[in-house]
Amino acid sequence: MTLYFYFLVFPGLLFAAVSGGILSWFDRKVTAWVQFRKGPPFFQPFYDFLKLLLVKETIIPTQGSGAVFLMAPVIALFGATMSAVFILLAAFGINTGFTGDVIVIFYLLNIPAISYIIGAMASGNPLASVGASREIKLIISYELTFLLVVAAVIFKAGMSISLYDIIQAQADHAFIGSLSGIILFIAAIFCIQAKLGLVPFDIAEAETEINHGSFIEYSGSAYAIILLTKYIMLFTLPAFIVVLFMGGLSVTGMGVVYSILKIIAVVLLITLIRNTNPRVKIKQAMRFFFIWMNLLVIIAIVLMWFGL
Amino acid sequence: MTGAEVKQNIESKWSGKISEIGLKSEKRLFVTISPESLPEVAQYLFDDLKCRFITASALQSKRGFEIYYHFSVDVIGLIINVHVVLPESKPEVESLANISVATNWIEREMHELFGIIFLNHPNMEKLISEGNWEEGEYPLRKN
Amino acid sequence: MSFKEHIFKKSLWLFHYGGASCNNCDIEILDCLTPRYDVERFGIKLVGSIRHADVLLVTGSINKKDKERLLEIYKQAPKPILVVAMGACGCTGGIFAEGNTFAGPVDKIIPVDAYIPGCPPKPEAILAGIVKLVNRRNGK
Amino acid sequence: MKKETQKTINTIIPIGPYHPLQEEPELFKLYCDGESVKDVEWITGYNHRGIEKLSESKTFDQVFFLVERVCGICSTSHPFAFANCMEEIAGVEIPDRAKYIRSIIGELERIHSHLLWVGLAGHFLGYNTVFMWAWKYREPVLDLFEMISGNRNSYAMFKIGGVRRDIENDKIPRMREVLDTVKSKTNMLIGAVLDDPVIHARTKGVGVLTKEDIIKYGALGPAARASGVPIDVRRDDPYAAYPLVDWKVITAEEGDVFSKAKVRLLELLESISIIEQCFEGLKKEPEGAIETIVKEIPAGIGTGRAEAPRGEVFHFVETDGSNYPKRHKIRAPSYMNIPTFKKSCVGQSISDATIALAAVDPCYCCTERMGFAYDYETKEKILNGKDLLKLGQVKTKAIRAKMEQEP
Repeated sequence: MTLYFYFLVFPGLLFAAVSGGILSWFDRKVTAWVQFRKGPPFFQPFYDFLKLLLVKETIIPTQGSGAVFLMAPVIALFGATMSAVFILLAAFGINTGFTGDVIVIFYLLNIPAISYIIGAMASGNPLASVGASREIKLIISYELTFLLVVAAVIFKAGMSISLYDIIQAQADHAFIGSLSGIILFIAAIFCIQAKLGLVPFDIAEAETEINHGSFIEYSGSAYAIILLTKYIMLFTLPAFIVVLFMGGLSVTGMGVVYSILKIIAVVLLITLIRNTNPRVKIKQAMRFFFIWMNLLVIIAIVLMWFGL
Repeated sequence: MTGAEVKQNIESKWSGKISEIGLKSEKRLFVTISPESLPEVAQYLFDDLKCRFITASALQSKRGFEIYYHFSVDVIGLIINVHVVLPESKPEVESLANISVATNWIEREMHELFGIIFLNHPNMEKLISEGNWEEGEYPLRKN
Repeated sequence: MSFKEHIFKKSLWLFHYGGASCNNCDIEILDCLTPRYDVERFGIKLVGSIRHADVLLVTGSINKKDKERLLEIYKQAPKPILVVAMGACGCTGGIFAEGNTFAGPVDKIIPVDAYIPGCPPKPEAILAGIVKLVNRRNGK
Repeated sequence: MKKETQKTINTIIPIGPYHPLQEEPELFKLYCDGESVKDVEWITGYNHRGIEKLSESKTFDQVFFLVERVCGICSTSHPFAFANCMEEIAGVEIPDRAKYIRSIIGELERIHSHLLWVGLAGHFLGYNTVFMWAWKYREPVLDLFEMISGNRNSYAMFKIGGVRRDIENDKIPRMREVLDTVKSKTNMLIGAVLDDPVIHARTKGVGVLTKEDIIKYGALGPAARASGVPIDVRRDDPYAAYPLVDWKVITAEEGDVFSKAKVRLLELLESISIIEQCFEGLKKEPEGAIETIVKEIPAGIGTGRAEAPRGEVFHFVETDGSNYPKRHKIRAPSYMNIPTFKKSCVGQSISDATIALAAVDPCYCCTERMGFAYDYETKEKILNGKDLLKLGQVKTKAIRAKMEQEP
């Protein structure tokens, strides 16, 4: 029974979705604040989600294949929840004894992006296929950097590939303290920015160019599930960064306040990046990741090798 | 060079073909020429006087279809209006689109609204009338 | 039913359909998003795809070529959809009513829920119109 | 499309007709090969209102209200050109105070139109903060318009022989104060926008128009000035108060989206200084002397033009002595600027094509008062405009039918 509890309620679907919603509200509020606006009310993300789920009808385009079109958001949701569970279990200090979970998490985090592509291709709308092709290019570009960052952290934590050990290794000093840790942190932030599809790298669903790119044909409950996946990802990815660099979260007394502050700090950073620069072209994004980010991570690894 | 000098040059160059020429004000020159000599005059205005093509206005009057081609000599702010009269029965004139791409669209528009035929126009395609009014209809005609 | 109404009221996503307009109304719609009027406080957002839309905001007089597109867009919108005819041109065709390509005001083409007159209607008028539209919902 | 090239051009990306990028209905068909645009087809007609035919059924006084609604953002340049044209036919000289008021309204509109464009350009690039800031600083200018003329956009200030309402001298301090805030904010915007490295990356070298292109296509306004062609009706064929005020024409050389933005932003500052000089002029003139009575309009032909925010607006009117124009031809600036898309968009990637389309600040409803379509070179059409549009949506009709059966 505790398995269902873990997956569906505590670190899983419900908890991640609610905290993701709150973070998404925080993100929109900060954006509005930066633009001298008042911003949406607190429950706005939940209103949007519920409205799409309950009130609106779903239209399945016949041009593409309906089944795959509807399955894609569900797979995305499944991937996001699974990654949320694994990350948060370790983050809250519950030793699951599952040693290789960093590798598993790394692949689970990819499932939402890939299922968006499948969904977009299945919708048969030319704009969606352009969005999907851009999403593929984006994945290729930031995936290598993300892999290098995770590898560097594993290397830093004494070659252990269990998230729990990584957190224990940071007990005395968090990885972000060291010089290489900071560089890795910066690279990780940009990877998250691309993975979440936020502005500098939101080319796939560039709202103004190919309106909502891959999600153009989604409506009603299908789009509600995608929105839910986005909320969960907005919570799990910063949590993953906090675990890798800032020594995980803790549920005891004062620790709770610290962990909340850590996650909010990461989300704030992402939002400010989102608001201070325009969208880059797909070519520039790929060059940015292939050359600059990989270079940065390699420098960090070399520094780490020297023990910095 | 002033408006009067431009009038002199044009008058001397095409004395035969000009039926009427007049400086309405320092910055407005009106020239009426025969339809056949239109491409030649336009070529001269584009190349020698470095005119910029503003637009062309077509209208229907008792004398038939009249077209004013407006050229602007920006340096001195002069507008040269080349005026051409086409008989109502056969409203045809040589197209200027081969000389300057700027005239391509205005001629297609005039064709659509007045039914004036522009000979060997590169792509005399349908205008917005595709959804708004039928082929043979010419909304701005006075009949 | 009232819970669904409440939810629908709190999160309206606008899709803007510009007919043959002088784009004064279109600019006023964008004005509503700017800091001074900021419709996001009411949970109202401008979306790019008709699939995500709740409110179809029609501006400008509809000419014959627009008519088919308007019907097409209206069919594609997921129900329930609210239609708002905006500006004098949207409501009655305004100054372009006698034009040779005018194809009738919006309510002759698709059922309209709310009218926002004015040329261009001030952003305050647009907000008032949407608030009235939303409050009237529970009547229907 | 030629048969053999159809294989290379596979995806047709219809941007529009109801695309959030533009606030007006235009259908751009970008024929692209992967991400790069091979050709642009531009189908319009959605905005056509037959204004020229309507104008023939209106008296000269009513034509001002019709002509004002040709385009919302440059809603004073059309009456400006029409007034110049009618005054040329009637041979009327308007009092200096009316000249100053006309120039003030014209320049205020240039300010709010350029600020609007800077905001929209930021929005197209995905840089929504610039959009929000630019439009936030544009609001006080619209408040000024409301104070002077009672409406935010269609001001109904113009009349044959002068202006309908006076700008009293006691309003001037309030206007000066608003203009100072706009000036400081514009300087901040210039700093924020023009020095931002990412904006440089997105706009430098994009949608380039060389000097020859501008002359070949007869392009106008800021788009021409950004490529080094210094044409400006206010200086070449001066009207209203522009000869009484000293100012300079801003030009740039590269002709890409970045220089178009630079020209527009610097023109903003130029407009502010023009308005301030007009304030001085207003103080000297007696209050109330804002029009000369025009008894009747003789038969004749007139050509009037004015410098709208997007370029030269041209009006041609033929009168037959009655109270109605016999023929009224309107040519908006975007009519000449839009064909340059062929040159500036082909070869770009899709995301560049959108910003290149927007860089010329095309105002479709200006162009559309008569409307035109530009077609691909070949004569024979594989699918005409309607079919192509239906292609994307025929599937949804089938679904609609299927959805209706199930309750």
